[in-house]
Amino acid sequence: MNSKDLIVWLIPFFPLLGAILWGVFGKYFKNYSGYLGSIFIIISFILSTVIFFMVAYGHSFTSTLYSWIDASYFKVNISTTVDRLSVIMLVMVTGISSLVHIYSIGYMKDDKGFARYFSYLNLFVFSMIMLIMANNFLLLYVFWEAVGFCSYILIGFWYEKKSASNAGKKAFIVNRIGDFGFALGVMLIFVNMGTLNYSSVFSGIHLLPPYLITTIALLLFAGAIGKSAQFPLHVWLPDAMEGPTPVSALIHAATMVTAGVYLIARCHVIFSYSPSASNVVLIIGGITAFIAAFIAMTQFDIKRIIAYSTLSQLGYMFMAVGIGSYAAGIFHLVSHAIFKGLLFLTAGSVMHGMSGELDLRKMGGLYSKMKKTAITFIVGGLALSGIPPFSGFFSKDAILASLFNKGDYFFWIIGELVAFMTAFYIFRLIFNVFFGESHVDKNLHVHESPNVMTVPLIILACFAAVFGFIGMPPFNHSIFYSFINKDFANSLNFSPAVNNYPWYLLSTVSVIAGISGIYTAYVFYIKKSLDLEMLKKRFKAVYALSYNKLYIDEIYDFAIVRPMKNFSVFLWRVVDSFVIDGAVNGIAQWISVTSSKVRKVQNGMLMSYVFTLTVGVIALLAYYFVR
Amino acid sequence: MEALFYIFSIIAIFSALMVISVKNPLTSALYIILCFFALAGFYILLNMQFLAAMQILVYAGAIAVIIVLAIMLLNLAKTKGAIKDFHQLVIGIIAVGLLFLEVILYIDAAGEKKPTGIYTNAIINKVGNTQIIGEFLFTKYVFPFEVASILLLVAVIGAYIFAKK
Amino acid sequence: MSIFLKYILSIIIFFPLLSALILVFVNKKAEGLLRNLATVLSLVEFLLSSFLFIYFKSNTYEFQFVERFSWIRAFGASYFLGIDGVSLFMILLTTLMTFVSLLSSYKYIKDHVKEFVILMLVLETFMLGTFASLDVLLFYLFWEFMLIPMYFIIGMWGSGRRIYSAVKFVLYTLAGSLIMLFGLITIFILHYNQTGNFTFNLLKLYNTNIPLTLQIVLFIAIFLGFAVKVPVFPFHTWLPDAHTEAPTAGSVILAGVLLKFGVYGFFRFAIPLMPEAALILTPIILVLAVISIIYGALVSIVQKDLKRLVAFSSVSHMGFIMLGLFAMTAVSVDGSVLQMINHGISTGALFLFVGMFYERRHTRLIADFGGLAKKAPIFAALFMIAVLSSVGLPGLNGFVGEFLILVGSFKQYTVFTIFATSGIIFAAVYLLWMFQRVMFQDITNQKNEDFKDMTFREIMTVLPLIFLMFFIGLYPDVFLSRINPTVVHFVNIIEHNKYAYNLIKAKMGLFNA
Amino acid sequence: MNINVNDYLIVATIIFCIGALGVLIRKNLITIFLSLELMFNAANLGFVAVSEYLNLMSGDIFVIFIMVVAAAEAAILLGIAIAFYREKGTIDIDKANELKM
Amino acid sequence: MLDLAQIYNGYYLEKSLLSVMPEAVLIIFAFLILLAGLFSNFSKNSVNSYYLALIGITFSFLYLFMLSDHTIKGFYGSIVFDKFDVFLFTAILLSGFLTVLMSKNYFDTRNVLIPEYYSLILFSISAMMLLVSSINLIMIFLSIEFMSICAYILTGYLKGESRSTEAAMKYFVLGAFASAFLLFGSVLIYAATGHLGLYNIHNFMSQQNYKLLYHTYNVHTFLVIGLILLLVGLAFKMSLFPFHAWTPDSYDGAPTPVTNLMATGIKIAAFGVFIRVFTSIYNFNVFNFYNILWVLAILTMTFGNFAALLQTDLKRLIAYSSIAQAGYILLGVIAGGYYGISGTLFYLIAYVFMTAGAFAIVIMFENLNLTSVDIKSYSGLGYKYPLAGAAFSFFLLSLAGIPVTSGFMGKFFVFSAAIKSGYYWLVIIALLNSAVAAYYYIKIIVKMYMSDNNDNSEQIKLSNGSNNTIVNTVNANNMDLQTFAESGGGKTALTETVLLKSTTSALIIAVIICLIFTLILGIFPQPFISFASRSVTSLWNI
Repeated sequence: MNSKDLIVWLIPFFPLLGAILWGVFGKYFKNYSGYLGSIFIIISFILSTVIFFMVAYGHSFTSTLYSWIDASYFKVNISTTVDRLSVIMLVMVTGISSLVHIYSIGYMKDDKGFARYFSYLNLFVFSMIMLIMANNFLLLYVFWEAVGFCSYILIGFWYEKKSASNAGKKAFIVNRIGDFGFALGVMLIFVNMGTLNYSSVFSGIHLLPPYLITTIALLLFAGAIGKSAQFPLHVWLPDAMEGPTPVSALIHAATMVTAGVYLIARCHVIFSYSPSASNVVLIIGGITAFIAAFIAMTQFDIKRIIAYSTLSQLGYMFMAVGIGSYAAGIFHLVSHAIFKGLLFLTAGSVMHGMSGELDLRKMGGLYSKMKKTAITFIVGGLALSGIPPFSGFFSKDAILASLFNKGDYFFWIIGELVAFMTAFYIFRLIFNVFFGESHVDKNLHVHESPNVMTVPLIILACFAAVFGFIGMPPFNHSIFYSFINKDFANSLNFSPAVNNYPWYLLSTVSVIAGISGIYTAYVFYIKKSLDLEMLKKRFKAVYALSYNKLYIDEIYDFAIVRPMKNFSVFLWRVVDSFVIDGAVNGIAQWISVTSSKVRKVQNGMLMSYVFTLTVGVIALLAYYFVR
Repeated sequence: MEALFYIFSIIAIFSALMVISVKNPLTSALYIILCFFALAGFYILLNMQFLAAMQILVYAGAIAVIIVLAIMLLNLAKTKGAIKDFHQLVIGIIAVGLLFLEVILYIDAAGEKKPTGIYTNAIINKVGNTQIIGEFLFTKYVFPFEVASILLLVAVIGAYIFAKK
Repeated sequence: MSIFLKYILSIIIFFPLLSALILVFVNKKAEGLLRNLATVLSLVEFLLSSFLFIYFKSNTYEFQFVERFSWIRAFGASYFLGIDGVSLFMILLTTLMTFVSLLSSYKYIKDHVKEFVILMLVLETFMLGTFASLDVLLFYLFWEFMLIPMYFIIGMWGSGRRIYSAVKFVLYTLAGSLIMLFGLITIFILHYNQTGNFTFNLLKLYNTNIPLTLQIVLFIAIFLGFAVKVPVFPFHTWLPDAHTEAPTAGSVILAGVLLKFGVYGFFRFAIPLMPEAALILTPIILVLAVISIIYGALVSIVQKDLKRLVAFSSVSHMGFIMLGLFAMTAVSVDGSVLQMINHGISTGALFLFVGMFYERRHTRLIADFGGLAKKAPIFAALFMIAVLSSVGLPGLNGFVGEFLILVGSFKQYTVFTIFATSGIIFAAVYLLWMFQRVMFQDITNQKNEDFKDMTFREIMTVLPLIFLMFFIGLYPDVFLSRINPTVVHFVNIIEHNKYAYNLIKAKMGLFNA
Repeated sequence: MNINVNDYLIVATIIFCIGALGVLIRKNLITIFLSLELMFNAANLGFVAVSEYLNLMSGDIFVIFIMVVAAAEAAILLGIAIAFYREKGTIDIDKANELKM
Repeated sequence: MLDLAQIYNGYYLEKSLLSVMPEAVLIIFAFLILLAGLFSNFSKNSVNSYYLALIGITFSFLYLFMLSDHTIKGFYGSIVFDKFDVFLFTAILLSGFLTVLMSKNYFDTRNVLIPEYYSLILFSISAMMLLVSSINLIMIFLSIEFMSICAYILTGYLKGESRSTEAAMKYFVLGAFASAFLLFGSVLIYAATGHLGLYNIHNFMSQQNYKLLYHTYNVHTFLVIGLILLLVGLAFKMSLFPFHAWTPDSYDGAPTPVTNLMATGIKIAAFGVFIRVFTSIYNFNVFNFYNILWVLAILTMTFGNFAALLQTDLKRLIAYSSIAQAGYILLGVIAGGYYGISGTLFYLIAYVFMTAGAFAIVIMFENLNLTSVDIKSYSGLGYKYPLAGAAFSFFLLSLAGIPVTSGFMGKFFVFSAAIKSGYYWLVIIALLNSAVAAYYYIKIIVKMYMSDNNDNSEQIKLSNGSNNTIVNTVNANNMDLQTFAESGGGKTALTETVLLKSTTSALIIAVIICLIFTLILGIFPQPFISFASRSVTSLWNI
């Protein structure tokens, strides 16, 4: 094992070590687990940075730990490949994780399950790192599920709350539905390619018939839908906000949910051979972006609003990768990770200050009380709204530009529309929380969070402010794109956001959309020059639709969950107990009834015995004569 | 000869029917002695005088007397209602009728004497059937004979055990 | 040492019986001594069996540690033992599970301790014998007698409708076994008719030529015997009852070892003896397997009793194993065998936990629990690992087996595999839902307030299993490398017969579509 | 008309069947025994007739043994009847129905 | 004329005597017992006669083994001593030996023993042996009657117990009725063939020219009717289905040791003679007897099992189960051939041990309760008497045909023989039957081990309430036991030691013998199979 391999394996090792230590010996570590855990992750982050530069100035490389499964012709190794795509992800994941860890020390300070929390969190980081570094589909699948599991335990971290444990379970199961497709996709790859290694699969995929490629791509995408909470499997993500807020920031905004985008970027070869599958990705992305934004506009729970926003932004990313603009998708992924992480953490900070209050109707005017939080929040909000020069502007604009460029005007329009709605709902949130009159409970002592929480916020805010410049237009020549595009160069319909249209015109449209969104929010919530209630009444149906999240949960409950339960009860009560068991018991019953009849032959009367005997003789003789 | 055969047949069958139909067991016992006599007649017809004598001695003399003794001993002569109810009778007659038909139907071919053995009437009469039977009993059938003797002994023990209070 | 190795199988098989004999002479009142002695002896047995693992040559499919003595000349039956990669692990599983279940019953079994430990050890002998026999008659002898100790264990220490369950268990499996006996005898006679020799040597019986129609009839007969044991869908009805009412140790042994006999029987007997019939009937069996998977899972969802839930989940899991076996590719069969081990470990562990619930609260109704994680964190953590192993979470054992089964079956039986794969969703549904209702949420029932966490002994009971869950999940190669040669050989036999089967198929015009 | 063995066998069969009928319809133990004796005697008749017609002796010897057995059985019957009567006060076999099912 | 020179040849007679030595020894000892009864006082005598009986059986064994290599046809074709006999004699003597062992305790407890009992047992054993070695219809009839008369007496042996007398009466009437059929069948066979010796009949039929007699009378019909009626007579003793009616009642009413003798010894003898007759006469294609037997076997085992299913009286249950077992045994006979007959023989000897073992335990418990043999009274017994309970379970499992026991090996042997002869369906039905049968055997085990053992009080009430004469006749020794049981109330008053005290070592020895042999026959049956196979070889030389 050379030093490169060692570094590569040390990156996941530290979080794993942390997970085991806090998990098994948490009692003894108690308070140290937070600091030590953060240090472990920071070490991983440093190592990731080292690897980043090694790859940036060298080559991608593969490193194998041991042979995992070797069942006749099915062979899978535990091995990693580090290339440009993965190092970006690595640095991003470990970086944000470090900040979230540090933040969590403050946020979770008084929680009983402090060590347990860090154990879970470290485990998650480990799984996420491995997911990114895996060099074959099975390993990817393994850690795909593993992050899902971590998400499950973290969402249900406060398991005493029924809603939390429900949400965790829901997340896991919905993810499993996606994974079901993913698993089938992996199997389909294996049975057709005979291998699961990325390099072999990607180099040989074009030999398969197109319909198979499309099937594989769609099945993989099913996994992505589940993990990245795209329509129609998006229902778990809003509920996942039951978990601790740093978890939401890390898992449900920055890292895990973007794994779907990562997957498609990783499998861009497969998708590039299947235009129809790519189209499906695009459409799903568009739908999700739109409906999530639509729902977010009327919600009152600040975390949920941000969660829907995450959905919506993920929709953007999928639109990007759907049209083959992988670089743009990844760029948005990273910048989104930063500002959305920031938004969640600030929301957490608000909660922290408000003793866990989440309803924005009970807030207002907090700006004066928690300045650091408010400013960082607004930075995040601006980034989300795509206001230059914040990072969101550059990344979102790259996507919109490539949509326009590709000729998908319909989706471009949706994109712009969503940009407007995004700006509206996030500033609706900001105005309601930080400005305007206060609806805060008088007894509540609102306070700014401790430094251990605000420092990560500030760091993130800085990044959110300046990160975009590495992907500045003209896109192809920016640092980020020239770095990443080397990995995507061999994909078929590679469509970097080329500027054969003046980019600043398009950007202007987006900026206008963003600003008008902010203005609308301002009009509604600060100036109050429009009567909200009247609007609500006029568009009652639309409002109800948005408010009730398009009734999707209800539809699922009605169309899937309940029929399944009823069917299960039917199977148990009717098929199992009545038919099958009944048949068995029925036979026993029949035998016993027959037995009680047969016994009567032996009635104790000698006469009838003689008679029986005689009848026997007659029967035997009769057989001879009748024969 | 033929006439005797028919006479004996009629007596035997009639007395047999009486045995099973009269109410009083004592009467039954008397009828069965009559039947035994008829059978003894058959044996004489069949040139087996020794057996005929045995029939009278053993059956009519010993067995029937034992039965009569039993009836007297138990004071059973008064026992009434010997035949079971009508259904039983009908069922029994049907069953036995079937049995009878099944056996009898195929004893139909008119046969004639087709001897396979050496003990013709002439020889038997020459040696005397008692002597021949005696010789057989103590030579070829000596073992069954011994067994039969033990059997009788056992029967005696049995009767003793049962009858003992 | 060489003598020891030469007769190691016999030693392993009969050591528990010997232990039981020793225990017969221990005073009935000395319950502690009985328990400790039995547990230690079963541990020794496990260590003995680990010699098999150590000295097992992993690169051959040939039977190893073969012992052969003439037994009943009249039937050509011999005392013929030998193991290959599959039986090796079944034996190890048996010795381990017996040890674990003895260790688990310190508290659960309160009366008639002596009878209990003796029965357990006797049962172990017969289970081991079944796995190691290469003689059909010997196999059947071990196979059927196994029912009896199990029957006593369910009937004497069970709960609720224990007698009903015990009797149902015995009669049901007995009926299946007897029909199977018919099949085995017929093959034995056919072999005699063909060669003029009576023999029960399995390896010789493999060469029997059975006419196709008869083969199908016999296969169905033998199928019934094994399918009841597995159990495959319509023959499963004994299982929930038996599992539910049995004492913990009984459930552990039932789930951990006894269910494996069905699959093992197919692997060792039914399929190699009648490959053509097996191939012809494969679609039907696969349908049943898939129904088992989904049916078991769906019914599990709505169970109210913990044990019954786990029992039905067994039906589902065993469906996977059947699917893998009858897909008959090297990978899927590898997966099946591995999954047999996995299922033994995971479901065994689940039953252990359910037993601990029962010991603490004397109820198994899910509704009676809730919020236990707060009171018993170690319990919750270990239980969760077991649950996840059963769910098939990657990194734990269940995943490897299930995935191998699915990936192996995928190509040939795509539709079946897709349906089967959906089983992994349901597994998550019913197990996690159960876990949530038991461990999470708030404590609603006051009785749960003083719910005790696991004791040291209890942790020791499940620890080997938990360790194995991780070990197999992370490094299954130790197992697969030993299983694989055997499985490849098995598949080659079938492949060889596929040719014959195709010829027959062409001739008969079967499955023209 | 010549009398041959068939005629004797027919008579024997008739007596045999009458005996069987007696066992079937009577409930007095003594009468039943008498019916049984009839059946035995029917066999005797058959043996003697067949012996005579085939010029054999073994049938005749058989008859002697049957007589011995009949005598023995009579003795046993006597004992049983007495014991039975002692317990039930009757020899009606219908009263013997303690053992059933 | 007679060949007197041959008859008076001393050597011939001596050889003839040799052929019946085992029986002769038994009969001599039976006489000795009777004589001993004359010259000694009552109470001692029962002990003496008990030992005399055991010694007699042992001597008989010795003679048997001394003669075991010989094949002697004695007394002009009345009797034969061959390897087939050796096997069945062994089985019968074992059955008798076990019966004697069981008897002592049983009758001691009831205090009703008179010395003739053991002599009757010896007589009946010798009668069974004679029956097996008979090769002549006269001898068959005589031995059957000899055996039956002994059995009638033994059945009605429990004086003052109406059940016993009733059983004897029923057995007597039915037995005589069946014998009449047997006799009439013999007449018809005699009429058809002109022979009474099995060997002669066999020759006659195998000449294929018996149609020569056709113009005399319808030989074929005579033969078939005769054979059917003969079959009825034998089937009665084997207790095949429509001729089974005596079995449950007389088993139930008889003293339990006698029941054991009837269930084992008589059954062996009946099957022995049936095999002899069947292999010599029936396997000619005069008529498809296999079809009849086929149906009889199915009816017998099905009836036996179904009737036993809801039975609560243990003795009756075993009686019905023995009917079912007869069905299985018949399967071996139907399968026929070398393999089938050796299977049958093996099954028979296995059957002796498991049935005798079961009865020995029944006697043990019966002595204890002095009441009924109702299954209800067995609840919880498995815990109170672990060893006895375990042994009983083992015998029941053997009867059910669970492996490791002789019952399994026997069934396996018989069934494989039947499959070999192509009776697939028959075997399947038999297998399903044994699955049904398992239920009622298991039911007893359930009662012993799995039901609450708190209904002890009820049990004792039962024993007090019944106006059973036995209860009144218990001797002082057993009164202790009785009061002990009463004082115990609902608790576990009776311990294993009490059971042992109330049981003579003889009973325990019987159980142990049965246990060992059941196990050996189940695990290492080879010597017994060889024994059975060797004995079959002599069968074709009748």
